[in-house]
Amino acid sequence: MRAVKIKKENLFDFLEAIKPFGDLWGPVKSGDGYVLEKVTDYSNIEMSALRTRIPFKKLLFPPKFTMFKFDEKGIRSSDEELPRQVIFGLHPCDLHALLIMDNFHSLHYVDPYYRERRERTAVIGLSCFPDDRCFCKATNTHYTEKGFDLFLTDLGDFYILWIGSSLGDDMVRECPELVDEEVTHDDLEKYIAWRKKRESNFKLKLDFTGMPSIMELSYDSPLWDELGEKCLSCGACTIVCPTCPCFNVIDEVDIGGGTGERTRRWDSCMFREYSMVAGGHNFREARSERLKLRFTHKLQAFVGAFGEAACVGCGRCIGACPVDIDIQTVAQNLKGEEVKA
Amino acid sequence: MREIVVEPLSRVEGEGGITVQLDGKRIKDVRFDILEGTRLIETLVVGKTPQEDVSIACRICAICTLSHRYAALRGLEKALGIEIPPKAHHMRSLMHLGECLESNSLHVFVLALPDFLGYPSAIAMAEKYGNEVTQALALKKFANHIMEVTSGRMIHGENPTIGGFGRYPDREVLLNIKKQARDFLEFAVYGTNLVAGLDIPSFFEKETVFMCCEPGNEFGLMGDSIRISTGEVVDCNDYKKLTNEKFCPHSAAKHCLYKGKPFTVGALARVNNLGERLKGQAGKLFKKHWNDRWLKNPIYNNHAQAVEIVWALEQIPGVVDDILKIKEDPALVKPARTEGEGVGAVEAPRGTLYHHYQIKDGLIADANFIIPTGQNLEDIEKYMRLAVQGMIDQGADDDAIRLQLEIICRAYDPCISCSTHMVRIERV
Amino acid sequence: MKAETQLQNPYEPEPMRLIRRYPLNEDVHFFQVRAVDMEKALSLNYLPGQFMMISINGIGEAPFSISSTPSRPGLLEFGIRKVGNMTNRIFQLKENGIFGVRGPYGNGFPIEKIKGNDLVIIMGGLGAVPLRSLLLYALDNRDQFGKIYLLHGARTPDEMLFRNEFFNMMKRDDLFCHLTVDQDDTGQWPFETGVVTRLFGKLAHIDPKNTYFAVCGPPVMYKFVVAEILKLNVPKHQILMTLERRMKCGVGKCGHCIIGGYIYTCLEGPVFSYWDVLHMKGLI
Amino acid sequence: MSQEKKSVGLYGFTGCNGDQLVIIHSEDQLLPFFDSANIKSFSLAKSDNDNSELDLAFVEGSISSQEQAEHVKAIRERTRYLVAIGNCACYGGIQAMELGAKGWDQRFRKVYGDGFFINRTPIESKPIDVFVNVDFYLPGCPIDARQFFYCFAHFLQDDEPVFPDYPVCAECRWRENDCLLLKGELCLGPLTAAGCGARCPSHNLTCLGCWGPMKEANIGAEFNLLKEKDYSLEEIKRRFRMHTGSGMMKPLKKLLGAL
Ligand SMILES: Cc1cc2nc3c(=O)[nH]c(=O)nc-3n(C[C@H](O)[C@H](O)[C@H](O)COP(=O)(O)OP(=O)(O)OC[C@H]3O[C@@H](n4cnc5c(N)ncnc54)[C@H](O)[C@@H]3O)c2cc1C
Ligand code: SF4
Ligand code: SF4
Ligand code: SF4
Repeated sequence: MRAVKIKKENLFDFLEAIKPFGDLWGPVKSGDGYVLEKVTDYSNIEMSALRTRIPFKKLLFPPKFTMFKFDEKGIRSSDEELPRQVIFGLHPCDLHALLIMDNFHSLHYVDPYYRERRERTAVIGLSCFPDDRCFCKATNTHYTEKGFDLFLTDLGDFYILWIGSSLGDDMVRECPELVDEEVTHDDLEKYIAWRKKRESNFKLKLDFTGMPSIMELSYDSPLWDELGEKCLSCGACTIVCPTCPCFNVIDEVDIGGGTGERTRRWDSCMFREYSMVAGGHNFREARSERLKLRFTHKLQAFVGAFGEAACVGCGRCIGACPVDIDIQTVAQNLKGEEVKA
Repeated sequence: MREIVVEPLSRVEGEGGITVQLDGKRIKDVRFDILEGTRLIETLVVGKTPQEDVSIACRICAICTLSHRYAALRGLEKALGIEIPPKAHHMRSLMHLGECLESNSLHVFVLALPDFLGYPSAIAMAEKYGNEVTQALALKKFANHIMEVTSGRMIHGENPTIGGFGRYPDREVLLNIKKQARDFLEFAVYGTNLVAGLDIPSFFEKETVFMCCEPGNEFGLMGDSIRISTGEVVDCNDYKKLTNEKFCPHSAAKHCLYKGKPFTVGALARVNNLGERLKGQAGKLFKKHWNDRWLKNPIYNNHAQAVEIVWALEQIPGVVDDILKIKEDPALVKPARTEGEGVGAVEAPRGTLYHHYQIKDGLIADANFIIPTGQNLEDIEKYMRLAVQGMIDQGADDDAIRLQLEIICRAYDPCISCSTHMVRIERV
Repeated sequence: MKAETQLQNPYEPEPMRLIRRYPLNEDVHFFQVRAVDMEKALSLNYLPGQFMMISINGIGEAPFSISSTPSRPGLLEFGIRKVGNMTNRIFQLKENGIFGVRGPYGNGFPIEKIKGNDLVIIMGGLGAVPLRSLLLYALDNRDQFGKIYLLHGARTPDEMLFRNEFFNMMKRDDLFCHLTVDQDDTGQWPFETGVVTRLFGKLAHIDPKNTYFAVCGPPVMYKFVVAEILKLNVPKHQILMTLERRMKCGVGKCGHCIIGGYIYTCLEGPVFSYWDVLHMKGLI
Repeated sequence: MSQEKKSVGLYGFTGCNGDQLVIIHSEDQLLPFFDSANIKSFSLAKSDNDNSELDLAFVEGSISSQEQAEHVKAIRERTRYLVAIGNCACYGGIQAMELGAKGWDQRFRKVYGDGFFINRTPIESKPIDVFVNVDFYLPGCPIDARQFFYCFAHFLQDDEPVFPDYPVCAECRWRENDCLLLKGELCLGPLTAAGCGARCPSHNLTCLGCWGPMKEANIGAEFNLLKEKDYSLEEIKRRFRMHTGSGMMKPLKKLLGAL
């Protein structure tokens, strides 16, 4: 990693200069929140946006896409060239989630659809200031040295521009005149002051220490049934979560029957059919079982498998569930703390 | 006694049939049966909020869904004291044009033209008239697209709602609509000339009365007063005077009379009453093809619809510009009051449609809908009777009579699901 | 297959030809298939207990256990029960027809660990399909295993899968083969009647330290069978069972087969030891 | 496909004809549609309709006269599969809205007076499964063209179509809309079967439930949530029964009975 500086007023020129690296996607305002959208007018980018409704995952495995087409003769892989893309504005929590996703999609088997898109993607991270839903400090995902090609830390009238990969370096070399190679001691002090200020600003204090043991002991807790009664099985919690990758595979046929395509779509462990097998037996018939799966996965099993939780503290699910079942309320409930919804 | 029955009447929207009873050469009865079941929609909306009403009332009919929605919105917004902002007004004009375009092109090219060219369906017609059918379907698709973009989906879109629109379409989408409208104009003109070239039988011709909304100084599809071919102009609040209803045991729709006489509404009424105001290509076509047989023969409704297609296509670019001129999307306008009464009149593709509401405590207290096909029923039966008489005199066989009656009936583009539920007896 | 060496898209099925099919009972049919590409057909390597994803364009994919043994390369065999859309369409396939298959997936039986030990195979119903692979493998490599027992239960004589094959095996002297049916309406059934646990009496002395058990059958069977095995003091990790879950990918991505929060049945199963089962909640 | 073409009929009973119209409006699919099967009857689109044996019948509309009831039974007798399309056929539609105390007779008289019909014996509107066995339900007001052709293509191959078993909310979230329920509006998204693509919420308008309830609709949870948000029982009931007749009301009544 290497650090340079870039003046704020140069940012748009910089984004213009790196156009050859692909379509620029950044957070833009939509209703009361933000969504990641393709931007051509850089002034639409919301630099202070915290979380987009759906995270970056939609650009690496879209909610629905064609795996391949088929006809009477057999299958045909898509020869369509995917566009190159630059995702701008990912915060440390999402960058951690991106690392989890990268790892997940190459573990045991490389997922070619993910890889295809990932290889065409450059990532520019952006520093942030927590609001009352952020708890990445609790999940220890509030900093990252990895997962980005470039990362911008906002220090007032300039950014520190961290170069995290050779691709990032290529981008900077497109426009050397826009960056300032010299980082001074003064800048370091500013950076440290900024960190202190940011860290003291986390309002949501969750403590996940020892969570796996608590989950283990709570396996038969009546809490799951109570939550199951309330849950609407809408899947919102999984849709917004940057570390939820589950999908379904559905064939679409044209009317004649001979031609069609195999499609992949987002699925959710909160849906009824998720664990159903032929003949109608459902391994997770009750909603409480599904909720248990989701939270065991995030807070216990993943830790067992990878040494870290699959929750990166982005706080998306905290705003998403209509009946307030989220990582915060569940963790607080299980630990016998006062639950704030 | 001989009975000629056509049931169900195909290629009309809804379930209907025709029955002719002959006693030798004498006609005993000619009936246009409305077989569609009853839905009692006017009673369903009572006790609902205005917004819920809009969602229910539009489901009276899938073809005229936007006209019903528009009439309901106008009636309800009058009752609630809502003035919609200009951008919403232009959007409503666009959606209304989309529906007129959709319905007219479906009727002229897909439902009626096969009759004149001697095919059972547009699909069967495609073999010889491939280009025409393809173009007609493309035009209809474009019209559907306008409806989808403005109302949220092709049928029963909820986007036009009390006080405006839930969401306004993107600029690129609108610009594309503008462009396509221009592109389709050539085919529309060709289509009008094609229809105008058809041989139209004249033996059942007879003068009648025409009614439509008075849109102001131009040709249009909406207004607060009604223009009658006799020269009168009547406020739409007095709609009951124009549409006296009577119950007929063979019909789930009630029949309407004006001063005791049958009358015609729809494209033919609009073009006959307001055609002089048409400009551009539509104006030229009107001048070229219109003659006083249009005042006597309902088959010319097809011609009038074709002219309207051209008119609608010519209107669209201007309306799109009007929408785009206003950058800010206005929020929905909230009701000024919770009580009131209002009549909304619009021109559905088939003719004048009235929605009359009374609102109390924010809920619908009473509703009355008068739909165009109900208003046309008496004239439909009148012309069928004339045609049967004429054909018996010529010694025509049952099949020929059957086809001729179907053609007349279909020319009115009757919308049966609409008509069934709407008309209500007023007993004094 | 290791991630680094993977070249091909693991989701694109390989065309296979249906060589032969016939009914095993009323709703389970036997399907013998071979990769259209002969070279691939011969090089396809797998372990007993692994499964493949069968793909029918227009309907989708579903996992099916391999019933043949890798010791007889070239042909793949499946036993498939007709239960829904996907299996309906598989049943419409004619001999010589082409369809898609990808795999093998899953862990399979830990053959290397079993080798040198005695092996008891307990199958019920459709469980015969995957365990037949293990059985045939062990018989083909007879010298590498100790005593081999087969306990097979079916509901009725008509429903018993691979009936003739197992009848013939009764004649072998290097295998203790015992068959039972829950109920015999024909009156012609020459062997045991009663549930499969009744056959435990047929087991001679079992040396618990050196015996592996492989179990597959309907969910209810496990409870009773495992209880019997535990009575013999067999270590829990030597009791192996193959489990079924919903699967959409077979390669540990789609999530449907997850158990216990992070175990993907398709990667770490479908063969689990009873120790795993106890350890991971929600397994059976 | 070498197999013989299947015989298909489309029928409309009481309703707005929107479902058949959705098919007619699918210009790009229309020619393959007529090409892939023998369309024996489709009275909205063509006139040479007959009453022959069918493999597949699509029935739109609710049953609102005794004659219609007889007709739908006759269709059932000569078809292998019968698919109910649209809410009227599946749930009775708006005309089967459960209005409680105000009886249907009274409402009928309010509209038609004491008039009688010579060609029909009207009855209160009911979904078709009250009269015949239905093999498959394709809900929507109106149906979605993609779902229809998906369903059609599957039946042509004797497969049962598999439809989403999750609520409109899922589609709504995929489209990254602001959640209206979270803002306090009375949205039926969590209860309603997906399939429409979350059209209304995508236009900032609440879901009205026009696809009918999804299999697992958690009526109780939504009901409690709406009560918490200060909606009255009257308001909630009004919304629940609007588009699917008994579809949403049956479970609600069960719940209220239990309360
Ligand atoms: C490891 C493994 C091995 C199996 N081996 C065999 C075998 O040897 N023989 C055999 O007959 N069956 C086997 N099965 C079960 C077989 O996969 C199901 O019977 C089959 O998926 C049924 O599909 P269907 O479409 O006909 O049934 P439907 O009931 O129509 O299925 C409905 C939907 O559920 C999905 N589905 C249902 N069950 C499963 C499942 N178990 N896994 C994935 N998706 C499912 C289907 O894809 C379909 O979309 C095995 C399952 C697993 C997990
Ligand atoms: S569980 Fe919630 S807070 Fe954690 S990563 Fe997922 S959405 Fe974010
Ligand atoms: S968002 Fe809430 S209601 Fe929806 S599935 Fe998740 S936990 Fe259940
Ligand atoms: S707006 Fe309605 S449909 Fe969308 S997520 Fe919220 S509750 Fe569900």
